[in-house]
Amino acid sequence: MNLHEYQGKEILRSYQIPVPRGEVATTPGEARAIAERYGATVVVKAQVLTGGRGKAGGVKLARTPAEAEAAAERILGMDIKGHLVRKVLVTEAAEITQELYLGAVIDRAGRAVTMMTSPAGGIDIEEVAAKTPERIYRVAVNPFLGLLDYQTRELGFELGLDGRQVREFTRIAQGLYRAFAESDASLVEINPLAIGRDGGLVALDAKVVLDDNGLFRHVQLDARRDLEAENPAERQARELGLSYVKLDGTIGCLVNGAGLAMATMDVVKLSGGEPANFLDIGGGARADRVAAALRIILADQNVRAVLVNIFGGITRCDEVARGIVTALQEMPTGVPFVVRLVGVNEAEGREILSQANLITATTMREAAEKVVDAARRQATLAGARRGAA
Amino acid sequence: MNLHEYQGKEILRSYQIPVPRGEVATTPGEARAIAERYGATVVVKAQVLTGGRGKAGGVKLARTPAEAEAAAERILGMDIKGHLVRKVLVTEAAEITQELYLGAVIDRAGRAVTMMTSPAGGIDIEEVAAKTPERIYRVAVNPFLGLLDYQTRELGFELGLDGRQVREFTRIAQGLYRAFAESDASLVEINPLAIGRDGGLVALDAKVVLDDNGLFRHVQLDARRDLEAENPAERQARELGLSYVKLDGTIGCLVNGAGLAMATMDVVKLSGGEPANFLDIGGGARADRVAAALRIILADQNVRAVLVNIFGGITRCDEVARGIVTALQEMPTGVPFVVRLVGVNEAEGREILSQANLITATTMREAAEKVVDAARRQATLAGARRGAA
Amino acid sequence: MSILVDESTRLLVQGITGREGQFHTQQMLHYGTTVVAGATPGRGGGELAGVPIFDTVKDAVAATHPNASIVFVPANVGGADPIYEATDHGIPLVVCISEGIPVLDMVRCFHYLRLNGTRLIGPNCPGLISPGKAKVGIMAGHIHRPGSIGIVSRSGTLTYEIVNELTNRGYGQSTAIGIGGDPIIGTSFVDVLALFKDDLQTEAIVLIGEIGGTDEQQAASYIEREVRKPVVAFIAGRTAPPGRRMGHAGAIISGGTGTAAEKMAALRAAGVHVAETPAEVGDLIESLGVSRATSPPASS
Amino acid sequence: MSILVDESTRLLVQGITGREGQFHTQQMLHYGTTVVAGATPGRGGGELAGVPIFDTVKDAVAATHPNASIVFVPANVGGADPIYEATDHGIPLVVCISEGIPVLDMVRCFHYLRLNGTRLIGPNCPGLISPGKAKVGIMAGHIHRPGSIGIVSRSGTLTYEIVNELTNRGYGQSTAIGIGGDPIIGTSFVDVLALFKDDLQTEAIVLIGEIGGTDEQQAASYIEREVRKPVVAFIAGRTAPPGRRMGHAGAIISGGTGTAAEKMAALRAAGVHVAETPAEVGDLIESLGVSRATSPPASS
Repeated sequence: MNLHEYQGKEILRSYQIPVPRGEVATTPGEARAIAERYGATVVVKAQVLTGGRGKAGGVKLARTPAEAEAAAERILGMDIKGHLVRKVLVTEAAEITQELYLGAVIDRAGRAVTMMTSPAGGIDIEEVAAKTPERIYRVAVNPFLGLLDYQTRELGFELGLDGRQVREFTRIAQGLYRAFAESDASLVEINPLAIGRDGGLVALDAKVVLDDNGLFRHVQLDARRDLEAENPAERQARELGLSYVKLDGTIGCLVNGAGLAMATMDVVKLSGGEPANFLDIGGGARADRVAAALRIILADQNVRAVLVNIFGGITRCDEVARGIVTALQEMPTGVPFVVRLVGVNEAEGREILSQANLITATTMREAAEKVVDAARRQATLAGARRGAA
Repeated sequence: MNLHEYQGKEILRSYQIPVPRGEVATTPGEARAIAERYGATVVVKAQVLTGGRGKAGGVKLARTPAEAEAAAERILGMDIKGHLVRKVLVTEAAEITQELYLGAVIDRAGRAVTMMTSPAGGIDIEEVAAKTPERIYRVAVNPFLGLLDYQTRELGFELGLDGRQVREFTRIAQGLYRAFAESDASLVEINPLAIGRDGGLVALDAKVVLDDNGLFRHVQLDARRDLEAENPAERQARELGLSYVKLDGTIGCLVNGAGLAMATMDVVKLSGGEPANFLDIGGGARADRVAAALRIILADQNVRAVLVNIFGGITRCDEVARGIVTALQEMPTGVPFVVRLVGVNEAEGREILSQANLITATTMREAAEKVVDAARRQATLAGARRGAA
Repeated sequence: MSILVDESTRLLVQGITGREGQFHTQQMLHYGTTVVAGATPGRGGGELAGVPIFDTVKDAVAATHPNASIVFVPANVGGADPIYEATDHGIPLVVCISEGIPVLDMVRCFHYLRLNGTRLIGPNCPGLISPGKAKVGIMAGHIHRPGSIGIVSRSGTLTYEIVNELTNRGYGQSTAIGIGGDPIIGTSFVDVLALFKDDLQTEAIVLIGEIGGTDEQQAASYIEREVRKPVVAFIAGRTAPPGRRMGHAGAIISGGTGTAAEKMAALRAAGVHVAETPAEVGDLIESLGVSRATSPPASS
Repeated sequence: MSILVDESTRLLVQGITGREGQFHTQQMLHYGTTVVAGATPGRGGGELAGVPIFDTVKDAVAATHPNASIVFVPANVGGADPIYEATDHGIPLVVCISEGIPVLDMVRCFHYLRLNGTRLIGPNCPGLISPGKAKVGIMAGHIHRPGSIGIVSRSGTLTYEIVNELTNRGYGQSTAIGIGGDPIIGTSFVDVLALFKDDLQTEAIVLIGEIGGTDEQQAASYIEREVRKPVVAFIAGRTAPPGRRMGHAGAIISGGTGTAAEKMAALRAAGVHVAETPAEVGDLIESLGVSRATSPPASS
């Protein structure tokens, strides 16, 4: 789960990490009022759950309340990489002399939390990693002891900070690590961690990604989820416990198991189609679950055909088939369905489906080719309809 | 540092451990008011930093507010093993069916925190350990993982609790362990942990001892220290950073180093005397420190003679000697002093002391014999004075 | 031979009385696995399908001496606790089916198990099966048959798909093992490859990977250095967009690394036969001339 | 021989710029100890008495390759952190002089060091000295002389008292080591006895214990089993009341255990010669016919 900058900064602040004061505005008037209250130059920043908002014009400096209002006016409602801007953060501008990077991530290969820092802050750390990897300093956090002060000091001196700054850096890094560990995060990043004119350190941005598996013990964090910023279909799927990721293609995919779902998408692509989504219905074959999944898929206007690919291991295929049929009865649609069922009671399952007048297939490749073909015919049909209209 | 029962219970409560409601009273009237507010049978309990208050009559059941007032009347002002009762805890009485023991201690040999529990609660756990050690169940807490739920479940089932109680026991044990770890305790004990009529668990007493070395990071706990309950001389010594323990003998001891101080006391005893105190002045030889230590020793009316035993390793003996002389000039006393100085510039030190008309000695044994003799003569003198008066 | 589980496996089921625990205990018994005990706090003294239930692993170990454990306790109830309970009581192989253990818990757990020498399969995995010998997992037994191919996978149903493909073509499995879809798992591809390479029954290895992390790349360099047996691989997620989690907690392309393309390239460079589709895994195995199963299919 | 420190010791001083660090660095240099580096964050690039100072242990290790470290960083500043810093950078011997490290920190630190194989002396200890070779500690060098007696103690000045007694009678020391007065310390009596028993220079061992804990009892049973050299012991605190901490954090009789009487009894039962007073330690050593020092006293 991704948090907005302003939410991330709230967390950092609660760990005594210096963050410039700032508040969220949802209207230009609110932005103006905040700037007036601060009586200082502010930055108006789009709050969207995607990167690259700076390049997209989503961050503006405002010297006066009027400028802040104008900036918010321009930014609110913007579309940044498919994300609608509904909130801006109005935050006091800081005069800075250098931008550092500081972050905590999970190092999968090392099975450890790694603290990373760089004197090349303010730009995407992945760019630094690609171009000048020697400018990134890392320490692995001991899984049993946590982050030790000496480790943060080593990072601080590698950055070239002086003694006083190293002490401040140590406090910030320890706060960041505690925020990471105590929130069950998978990423906490301050970029830039700026050095002000007075030599002090201040966090000018915050990126926090929480481990979804840890949310059950952080109810208060889970409650910060920005439902509006989520894709509605993805939100619905999440609430139903389905794994769903919307894509840009035309072939809806309904599969049991994440690996098989990815492989199904891959085979669709190999057969010349474009998957409209990733969707894993998980174990079990209950009709309501299948119906919910189909509803989400069919709500996508781009979908021209649907591929159902089920490997019934312990689950019986006839049950899955009945689930599909029931679901389609509840929710009639003109979109063609290609269904492939393999596993226990496969024959019975296929029999049930054939009565429902669905296209069936035996292999994944065959299913993929049939669904791509069906989608193409459907598109032609739609084109013809549009032509006729 | 020891905490009172009511302070320990506050900590337990903050870790969601069930504790009957209760409040502190310093007058019988307050005790009555609390009992009235509760409208229930209460227990009035002396708050003293020593054990055995039950046997001493410091715990009384009161069915009515009047009884509570009378009980407080009797308990407040009591002397329990040299501790004056200044506060009572008035707490709601619980109807119970069984008394368990639950505690966390440092196991020095195992270098671990150990959780201990026993179905034989309500009595001194050391008695249980001595008489029926098989009725104590223990688990060592993993130093890197903390107390694991399965460990507390094992203890719970060993106690013979049922599934629901084991879940409750697990919550309590985890809370107790967290209280222990997060307060830097060296002992946290619930005895008894009672089983109520409804089968639920409730902490009816709390004993918390904090690790003095950890207090620097627990300012809020350090502030709970009950200054009134401390021996005034010990409090003064602590505030000066001296290690001082008052004893019942007549020979004041002033020594540098804890081990040497204990050994000095032992040799005094072997020589037929009784040490009046343990006192380690620590490293260094500054006159103000020596003077403060002497002031504490001489404030003890039992002291008939003082033994100063200094091993000057890197510290120079002449400096120590000057410190003693200066201190005695600032604070003249009729109590005889025996001084033994060994180490660097020993001869110069002895020279300085001889001018100050102090008794000197070369070996510890000689010093001990001289001080015991001096004390005896001083006592005779005091007796003669009393006889004359 | 086969690896990790076989006829000598004596299994403890942790969380035996839950829905999943009950169902799969029966399935494993049906397959012929020796299930010696179950553990559920507060249910000690009972039994399930003839398997005695204990309150604690400690009691179960004392009474029944299991040498492997399978964990069905839900992650939001137990977290990694059942894994610690098993390892602290000396069980050398723990298979954790449960999904949803927080990654920071697994970081600590991983390193703790390394200290203790316990082997953990999973979490968030389907378990493993040595066909005809023992099933310690939730996969369908009937699609497997004893044979010469070792299978290791980060996935569940995708593995069944490929196993089914191979079985239908007459190839059996020495052991098929799902290592799990989480970012931090107890046993990696490399760990399993090290076992398969020395297993006499295993003639060829099928590796089923997916996007996210660098386990496949590490497997590639290990294969290049150490594995003389033929390896066929399939990597799922070529169409997955970066930054999105594809069902499995670990299936995410982050910072531009963990793509299917780089994994396939690394494996190819290490001499691994990389299939474009699950079905092609069967084609590649056929082309290698691996022995077909000689023993009859296991009873389902 | 001697144990743990000698002419080959290359010492790093952590917290070299503090009052204690400065003073004792000069004292150690004066005694002839090879002090190769100091570390104080923010003071890198400086020097003290010719010893280069680094910001971090990492830098000090890279530049000067120490094989031992002594810690003067106050406990309320660094806690156990300097110990971790030394061990994580591969220093095999760490001597922690600092007093006041919380016991729970030491519990973790103790077990961590066991995993890493680092030897920690202390905390809250005077350090150790191999007379004429190296002093890594805060004791007075001049009271020691090279010889055949190994000394191990939980105390500071009491040890000097006894060393002085022995030196005055003509007995030198192979190594004298103060293991510290805290409840949890890195190196126990048993650990040191194991070294002394195999040290060719050491003919007899003096063990100086005190009330609290059971380290002396464990030493007694170890001596009975393993140590063939004569051992003389003195236990301080026979007059200490139960439940009161006698200066040292570890010197407390709790729950009726940890008394001087039980320690003395255990040692006597193990064949140890137990002295009633510090001076009697000298008498007992004389009665054992141990070699007097042959080499001249070390320069102070």
